[in-house]
Amino acid sequence: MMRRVLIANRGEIAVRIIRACREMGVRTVAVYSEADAGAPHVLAADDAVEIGPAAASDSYLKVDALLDAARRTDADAIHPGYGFLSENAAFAARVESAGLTFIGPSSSVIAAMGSKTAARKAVSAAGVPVVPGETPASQDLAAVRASLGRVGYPALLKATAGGGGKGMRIVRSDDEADEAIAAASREATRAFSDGTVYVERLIERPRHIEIQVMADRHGQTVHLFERDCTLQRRHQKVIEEAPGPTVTPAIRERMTRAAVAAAQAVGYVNAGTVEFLLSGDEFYFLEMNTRLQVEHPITEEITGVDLVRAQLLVAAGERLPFRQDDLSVRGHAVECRVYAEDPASGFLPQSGPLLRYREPQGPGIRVDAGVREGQSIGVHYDPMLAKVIAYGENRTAAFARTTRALEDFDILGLQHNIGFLAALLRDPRVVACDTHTRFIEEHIESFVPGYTDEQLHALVALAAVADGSGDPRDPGSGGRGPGFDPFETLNRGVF
Amino acid sequence: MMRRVLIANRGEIAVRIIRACREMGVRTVAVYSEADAGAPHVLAADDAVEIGPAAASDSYLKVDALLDAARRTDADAIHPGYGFLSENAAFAARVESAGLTFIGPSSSVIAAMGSKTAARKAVSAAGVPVVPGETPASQDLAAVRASLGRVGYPALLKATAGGGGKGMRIVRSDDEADEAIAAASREATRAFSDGTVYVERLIERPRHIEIQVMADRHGQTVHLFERDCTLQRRHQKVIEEAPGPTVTPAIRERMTRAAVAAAQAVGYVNAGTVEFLLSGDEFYFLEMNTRLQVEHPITEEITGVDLVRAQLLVAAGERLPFRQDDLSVRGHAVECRVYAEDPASGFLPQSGPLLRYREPQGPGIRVDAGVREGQSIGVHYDPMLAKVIAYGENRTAAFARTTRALEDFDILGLQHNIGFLAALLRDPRVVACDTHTRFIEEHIESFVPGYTDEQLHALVALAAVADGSGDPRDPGSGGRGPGFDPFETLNRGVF
Amino acid sequence: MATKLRVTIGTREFAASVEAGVVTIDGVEGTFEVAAGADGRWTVRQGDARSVGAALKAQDGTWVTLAGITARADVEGAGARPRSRTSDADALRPPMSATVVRIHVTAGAVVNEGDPLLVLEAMKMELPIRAPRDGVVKAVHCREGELVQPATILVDFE
Amino acid sequence: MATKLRVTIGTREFAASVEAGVVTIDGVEGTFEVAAGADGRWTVRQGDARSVGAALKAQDGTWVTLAGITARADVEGAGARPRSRTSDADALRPPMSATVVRIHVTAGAVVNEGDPLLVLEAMKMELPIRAPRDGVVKAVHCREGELVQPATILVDFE
Repeated sequence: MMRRVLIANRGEIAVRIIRACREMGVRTVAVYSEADAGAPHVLAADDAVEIGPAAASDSYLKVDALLDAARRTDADAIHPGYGFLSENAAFAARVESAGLTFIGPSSSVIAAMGSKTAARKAVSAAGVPVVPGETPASQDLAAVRASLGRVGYPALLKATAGGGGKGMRIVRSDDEADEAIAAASREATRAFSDGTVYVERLIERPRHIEIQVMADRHGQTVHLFERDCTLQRRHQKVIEEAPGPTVTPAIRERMTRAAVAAAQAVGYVNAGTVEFLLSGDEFYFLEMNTRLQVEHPITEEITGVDLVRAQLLVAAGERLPFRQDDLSVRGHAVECRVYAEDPASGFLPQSGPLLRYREPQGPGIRVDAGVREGQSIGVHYDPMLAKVIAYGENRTAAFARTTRALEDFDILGLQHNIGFLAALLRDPRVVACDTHTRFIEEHIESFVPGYTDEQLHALVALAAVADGSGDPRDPGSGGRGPGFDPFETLNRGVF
Repeated sequence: MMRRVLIANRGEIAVRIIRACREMGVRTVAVYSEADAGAPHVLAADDAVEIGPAAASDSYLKVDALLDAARRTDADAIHPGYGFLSENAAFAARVESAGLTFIGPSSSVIAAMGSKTAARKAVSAAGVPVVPGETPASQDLAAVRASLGRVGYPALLKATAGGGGKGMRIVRSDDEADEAIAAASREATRAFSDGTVYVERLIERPRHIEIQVMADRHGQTVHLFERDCTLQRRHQKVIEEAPGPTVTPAIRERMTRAAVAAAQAVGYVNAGTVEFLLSGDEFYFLEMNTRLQVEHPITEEITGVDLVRAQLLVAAGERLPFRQDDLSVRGHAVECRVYAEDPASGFLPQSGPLLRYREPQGPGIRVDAGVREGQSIGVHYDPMLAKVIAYGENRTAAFARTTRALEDFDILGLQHNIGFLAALLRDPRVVACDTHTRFIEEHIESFVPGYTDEQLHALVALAAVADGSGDPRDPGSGGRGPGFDPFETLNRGVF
Repeated sequence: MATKLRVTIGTREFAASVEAGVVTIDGVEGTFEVAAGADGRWTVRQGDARSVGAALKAQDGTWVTLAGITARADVEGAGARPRSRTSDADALRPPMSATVVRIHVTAGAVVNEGDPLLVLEAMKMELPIRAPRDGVVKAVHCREGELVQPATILVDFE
Repeated sequence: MATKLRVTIGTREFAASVEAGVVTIDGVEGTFEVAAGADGRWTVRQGDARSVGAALKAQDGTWVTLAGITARADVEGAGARPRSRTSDADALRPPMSATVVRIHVTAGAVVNEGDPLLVLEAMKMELPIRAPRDGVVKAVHCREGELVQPATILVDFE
């Protein structure tokens, strides 16, 4: 086992990794930018090294500073977390050549999966379905029609040169083909001076389903079932759940087999995620993430496995602590990403002090966070405050528990998206899985602002009473000091 | 389903039950004594009714006040929690005759299991093993020897009239019998003016193993495996774990079958626990607890079942949401009971304010508590502050996580038993299961005071620096108010 | 006498008045009973329903949260010093350090509430700045590519 | 100059001195480096090992916790007002409201540290009160069956 792991990350994932290390008797080194002195991950570790100014490019993304911190603290391994340098093959290579253990796949595998085209080619060769698509051999009508026939309907014509929807046409049958090809080509020529079109199968109302895989250096590759991350906003996952509520045993069997095949095709080692689009019974490879995912906790909740612990064991050269047959799904888990953002103004990130920050508690509720009361949320990093994770015996129980947890989350000092998350969870279409990856964008008015008139009235009533200065009920007058009388009576606030 | 449940309890179990109700859409009514105004369970509920002065006999044990509170708040069910009136058959009967649902077994079953003799008789008739014992037909030497022969060696001679160890003799073989009988009888006569002895099999170095059962009104009775509660101090459980680390599949099979038979023998409905002593391969019925146990969370962690939710469903007349085949054990769970007590002075209960109270957090860690920072812990009720519950993939991982959680529990303002709990968890005999129900008493010097010289030195160092008044590092100077600068730098305290 | 409040949830503002337990917002009334609990918590009761929230007086007003919704309130005459980012409804400022990536309007433009005025980029995300209400753009004080700070006025608006 | 501290863990008391990072208790020394973190947390480093604790100054001294162990310290000259329950080492008081169930000593009794002096009952548990050190019982101020309060002196001790 490693002696001392440097965590090249910050926030909740750094805290989560540090906890796993401590529970395994492995020492930890936190790194932090100037803006993060005093942050929870800094105090959670055995050691902490400042690596530069607030800007990530000058600190958390600075390979030399990270390697220097590892050298100075005698660390023998680096865990990259997610984001930052976690999928940077050059960083992994630098870690490897410094003689340290990179807790993740090898730099060559990261590089192979980092190129979308190369990844598609590799997994396709292993029999994993990818979205059918081709550039017609020539751009004349007959050749494009032939491509459409091979790719299958409904299809999408896209300008090879383009983007932003220009030159894009949906084709649902042979009958529509000629007109659509002409229009797409015309539009593409006008917009990009290049009429070349690419033909791709249109995946309608897809769900985003991803398979967690885990492989050791001894030839064992297992999957840990799927997560459904269909609820996205601008390609950012918002709420994830596991297992996939629409994934039948037959689909699960095929998808997990495909994911393991994809991992084995590239000689994958450590934790990874194979992302698919699922539409009806068909699924298509999207990409492989060669790192721990933000949403890994829901897999931990339904399988009972500690994925970070498994990552450390594998990185140390040990065998996976479980075989495929040991793994099973129990119950249902949901994760909500709580952001400092204002849903009512286009999800504008918010900054400010966490004047009050109290996490929800109770059986089956887990909050992974890297912030604390009193901390100021700045502008330098991702505005995610916490992940609320809830386990329940079934999907209904898990949703109810998640909603309860969101209601019990007390955050004062900045705006957040909890009301938006709660509105999503109670939406009948979300409950019925009548959703797809663009569902939030298409129905955003159902979830924003995320509070009712009654709630607004109640907030005003509370504010009017709580504001009364000099009032014995005023919680601002230092109710938390040592001299505080703990048994204030419930002072009826007639106002 | 019930509309509104009154929880006739306080503290962590009231909070836990309220959360389960909220997640099922059931409204809740808290009751509280004068001393508990402002306590967490009061604020957690939809409604709260004060029921009397601090003394439990004037409040939480006052049946009329509880029924009156239920009537006034239009509650249609009462959950008794554990302790207080939870095993009081007369209370259950009053609840029933008031037309309310008692969330537990019927008053007649509580009464039947409340009498140790009647319970022993009932379960024994159902084939459940009880500790062999009898009062000899006459007290002459031959009759007592005959009883000893039937009961089996090693045996215990006890004064029928007595207690406190007087007149008690261990007999290991026929050879020792005559002398022991004479001595026991003589001592009993001297102490109690009654020389009558009772003969019982001596259960040596027993482990306390209990089986969680759950039954509905539709004839289904299931078990949820065992808990090992061997680590006790003065018959108070201290640390519990599940599954039982020494329980083999064969023993589990026999014990769970016995527990289900015991429950069925008395027509048991709702949650209950059948307690056994296990010694070698043999086990003996101790008693049945006709209520939720303090340590129910570890069963929830390893089975994925919410026991309070199941209690509510059963009380509402629904079927159990699982069958025996749906239930299985995954991983390992540990519960530690954190008390306000001073291990170094005979576990003297402590009172005082919780100047700082921060619970440990992280994957697999659950803290069930009914206290909060700023609250004063008084003298009126049980001094349990919180239960630290940890789940791990296996026993080693669960122990490591529990230890980490205990180390991360910050309590200032009164003395507690966390060091004692941590010392128990790292004791090699505890790790190796080389323990029995009197293990803590026999080896108390191994676990008290529960801190090392190094820890004492470090505490002194911290105190010397943290005390410096007017010092920028002084955390007492109001670091928690709204004006607090959240990013204090890590001020090296050279002193 | 009625207490007048200006309540802010994110970028939305509401004018409210409270008198004898009756809250009025845009002519709609609701009746509440509020009680202080321990530890900064408060219970708010409306008819049969009770919920528990938290409140805290801060420099920029009174912050309240209830059932996962957070708002900030300025009470008339309470002397709260609003934070600069919301100090002047006619001067739009960025919520954080950001880069101006696109400007959609010029001085004199007549815009409707919600119309995009400009787009900032921070934390790798685009942040559209929209018109807070119907009105006229008086002046634009930034240019594309400029790094702006929370104190910078982006657009004057009337 | 060395700082003198009296450290209490439950009923145990230790005299300690700290000077230039060196802690001495009963002649045993240890060297530490202490640093303030945020939110009332502190890191304590000894050689290669770092642990994080919390500290708080209260009316009855400075409370500290580290790795699950909690202690209270009175620093000489710091002006901390000890709580009545520990105010006078020569006057034993009950830690809480309790009933005196047994008294083992009478005035004049010579006792050794740890000898049982009397037994209280509270919360359905028996609480033995033991001699804090070798000494002589000067006076017993309670009788069996009496309900005593934290302020009551049970036994004077010298």
